[in-house]
Amino acid sequence: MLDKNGIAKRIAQEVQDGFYVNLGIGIPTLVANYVRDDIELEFQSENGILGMGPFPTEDEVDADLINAGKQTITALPGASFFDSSMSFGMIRGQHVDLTILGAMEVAQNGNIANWKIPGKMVKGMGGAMDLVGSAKNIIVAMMHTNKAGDSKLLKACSLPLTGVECVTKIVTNMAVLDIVDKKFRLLERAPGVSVEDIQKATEGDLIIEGDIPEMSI
Amino acid sequence: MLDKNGIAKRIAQEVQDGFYVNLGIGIPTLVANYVRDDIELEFQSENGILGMGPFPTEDEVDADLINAGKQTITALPGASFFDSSMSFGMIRGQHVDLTILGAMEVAQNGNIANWKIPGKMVKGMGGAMDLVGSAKNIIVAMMHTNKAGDSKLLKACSLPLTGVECVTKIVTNMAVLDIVDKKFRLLERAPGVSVEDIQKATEGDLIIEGDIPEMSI
Amino acid sequence: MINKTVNSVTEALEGIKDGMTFMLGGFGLSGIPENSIKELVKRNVQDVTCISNNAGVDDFGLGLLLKKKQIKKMISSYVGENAEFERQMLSGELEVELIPQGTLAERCRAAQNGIPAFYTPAGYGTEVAEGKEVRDFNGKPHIMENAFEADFAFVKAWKGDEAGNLIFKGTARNFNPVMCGAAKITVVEVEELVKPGELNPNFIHIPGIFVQRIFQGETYEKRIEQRTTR
Amino acid sequence: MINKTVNSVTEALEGIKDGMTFMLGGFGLSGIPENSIKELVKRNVQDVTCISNNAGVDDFGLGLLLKKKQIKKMISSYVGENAEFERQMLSGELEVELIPQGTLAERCRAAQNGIPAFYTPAGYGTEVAEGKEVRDFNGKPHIMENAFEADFAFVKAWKGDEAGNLIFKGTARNFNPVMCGAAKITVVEVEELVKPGELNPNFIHIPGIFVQRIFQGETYEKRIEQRTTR
Repeated sequence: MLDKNGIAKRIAQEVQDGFYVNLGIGIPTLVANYVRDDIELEFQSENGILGMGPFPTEDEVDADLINAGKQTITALPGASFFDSSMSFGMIRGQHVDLTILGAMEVAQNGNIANWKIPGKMVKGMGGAMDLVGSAKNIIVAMMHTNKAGDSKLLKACSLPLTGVECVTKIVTNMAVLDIVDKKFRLLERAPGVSVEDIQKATEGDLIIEGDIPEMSI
Repeated sequence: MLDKNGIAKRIAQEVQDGFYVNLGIGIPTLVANYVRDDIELEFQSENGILGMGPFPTEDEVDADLINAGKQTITALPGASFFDSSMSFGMIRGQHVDLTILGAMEVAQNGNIANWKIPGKMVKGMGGAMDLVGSAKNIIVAMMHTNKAGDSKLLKACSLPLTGVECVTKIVTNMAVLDIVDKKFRLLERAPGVSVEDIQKATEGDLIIEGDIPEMSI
Repeated sequence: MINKTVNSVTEALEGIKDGMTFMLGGFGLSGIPENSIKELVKRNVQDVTCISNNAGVDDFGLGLLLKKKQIKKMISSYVGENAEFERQMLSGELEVELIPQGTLAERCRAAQNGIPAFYTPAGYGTEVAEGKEVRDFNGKPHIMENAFEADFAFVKAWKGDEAGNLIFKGTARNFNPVMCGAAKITVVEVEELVKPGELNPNFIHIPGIFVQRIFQGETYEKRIEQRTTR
Repeated sequence: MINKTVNSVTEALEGIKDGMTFMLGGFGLSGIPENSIKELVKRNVQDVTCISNNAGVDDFGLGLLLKKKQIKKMISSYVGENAEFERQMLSGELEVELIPQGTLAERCRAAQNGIPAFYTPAGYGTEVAEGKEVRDFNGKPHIMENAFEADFAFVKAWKGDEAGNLIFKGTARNFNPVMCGAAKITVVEVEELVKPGELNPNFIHIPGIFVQRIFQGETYEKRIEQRTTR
């Protein structure tokens, strides 16, 4: 079973040379720590920076330089700042190559829900609906089950949707899956997790073809 | 009868304090020479400058600094440069207060034609359709008749339209007119021009109420 | 040059009335119009609708107006940092319209640029699309979104000149530029107000034509929400 | 940092083919991609559609392609400076679509920003509106316009860095920024190519994400159409 950093590590393997990448809040943010350093890539943060660098030192902290999670950050050489309209132009115009974000639920048709629990929690969608509405390549980073032990990989989402038929890959603490023919297809198991464990933790239909390898992270 | 500079001088009186003004090619460009210097105003040129100044000295000539007529210009203190999308955002968004442009024909309902003579001349509309489609305040600067002596103030335009029911005022070599109830209303006569002269040179319906004063320019 | 300067925040906010719709720049607490917000609290204007990406925190930014219950309706994309907000929303005291962040930005930009409506894929198939026209382009469904209408836009820039030309700094730029000229009256506060000609005309983010009033803010707290260091 | 530099105009134009649609920046002869245009002439690519505000003059800019009859169709707003253009158009050799300048700019910007369509009042009631959807907003008729689709955009910037970040100069900016990222491949030529970090990130007009290839132009004639002095 992976922890949050393990999920981030595994997702980092999906980042390819030349990619512009948007990282959501939470586990996705951790992905930046694990990307190979022999490839060229740039992180976009939808509040208005391309070429986002690591957190600042104490001396570098600048209230006018934050990421979409409102954390203080730095800008790398070659970075640029822009307004929200241009930022979402990058996203909507499919110039961003990869979006990594969290979810409360993912359905086997690729639907995703991550912004609202009616009557309980309403944080808002932020940029998530724009991201999932346009991105060519969407990886969801999340725990396989919620705190009550219920599966988050469902036949159909029960919560209000963020986007429809858009998720391409899911990396959880238990498995890597993609979506094929409106079903989850199991690609890899987390270390120490069996196919049966994954089947039990997955409410949606699961395609299991041949031997499922263990992740190498 | 006015010459081109006379028309420009009369139109300059229409420019009010605090106005952003777009000047078309030809007579409108001359208006800049005659505006009172005790009012604040800025000229916008739709190729991407606000705060356009006079023509440059020989030393100041810069290929990267032209107006919409492709003439070399200068930029005044407080000027700004921007792309074509923002430039027409200013126009379409009604941030420009006054548009002054030339015309081949104006109709008594406010229609204007100035971009095409089928089969003969096709220069294109440039920014004129955007300007007349959005401006709150459109003054046409033109000769009252064409070279053949035919009226350019018509019951209906015969040439392909640039915009519909948009012209608010017309200043010609003979008269100042506005448009009321889909008719031309005569407001002022050029020096030495009689009401009868204007009637003869105007094909469209003309409202003449009371004494028509001579322009003071 | 058309001079847009006003002498104080009091003068800058002349004409604000109960029931109006305001746009407010900023992302989180970064780049928010601190001085205008303080003045809105002080004047106690009531029943306002606020278009702003976030709703501040409990004791800063728009949170100050929320606490005094001056806001009737919020149009935002993310409001997760504000407990009082959540309480007012869940209890029904506060009307809330949540819309995608990019749509929020583009609806401002549309108002600024005289585009009454446009199509976007964001929100298709979700609550956001309810009651909106859906249309396919290149085989992909999009929804029609309209330009915002607002009475005042309150914007914070880094530097500005007397002609209203603006420069923003870093990610404090965010929604501020797209709100300029998107409301009937745009009020801008700057950290530094300079003479015309002091800003390079090639590097002005927003030309003065989009601004009606500009003033130098008195103080800026520039509070940081998540001070994260390495 | 993702490096976008290519070593020559030859490399920059790799993949151009007969029948393609090109966007070309510039207003009149100001800010035109001189090096890319020369290379297009040299390669003798045929039957191309060009989206460009103007069509150059007889012996410079797009006029060079017109003279060699490489252009099948022009999409422009103003073509009054080019006798050969007028001849080809009136004789029917050249297909021409004239559209309002602001609509031209916005259709580029729409393509850049993933907006498939928008509404504008420009051209309502004229030939431009023929065959297009008309819809009233706030009691005023608007027409629907679509984002352009193009294979290559050829852009000229003043300075650029290896990451593809661009800065334009004066009114040579014009259509260049809105064409970046509006075609499948955006090729940018610059007067000065610098290392990443040399351009102030706060004053970049177009971030490198909108650019696929960047190179330093060999020479720039920067011809002036109307040299007017006082």
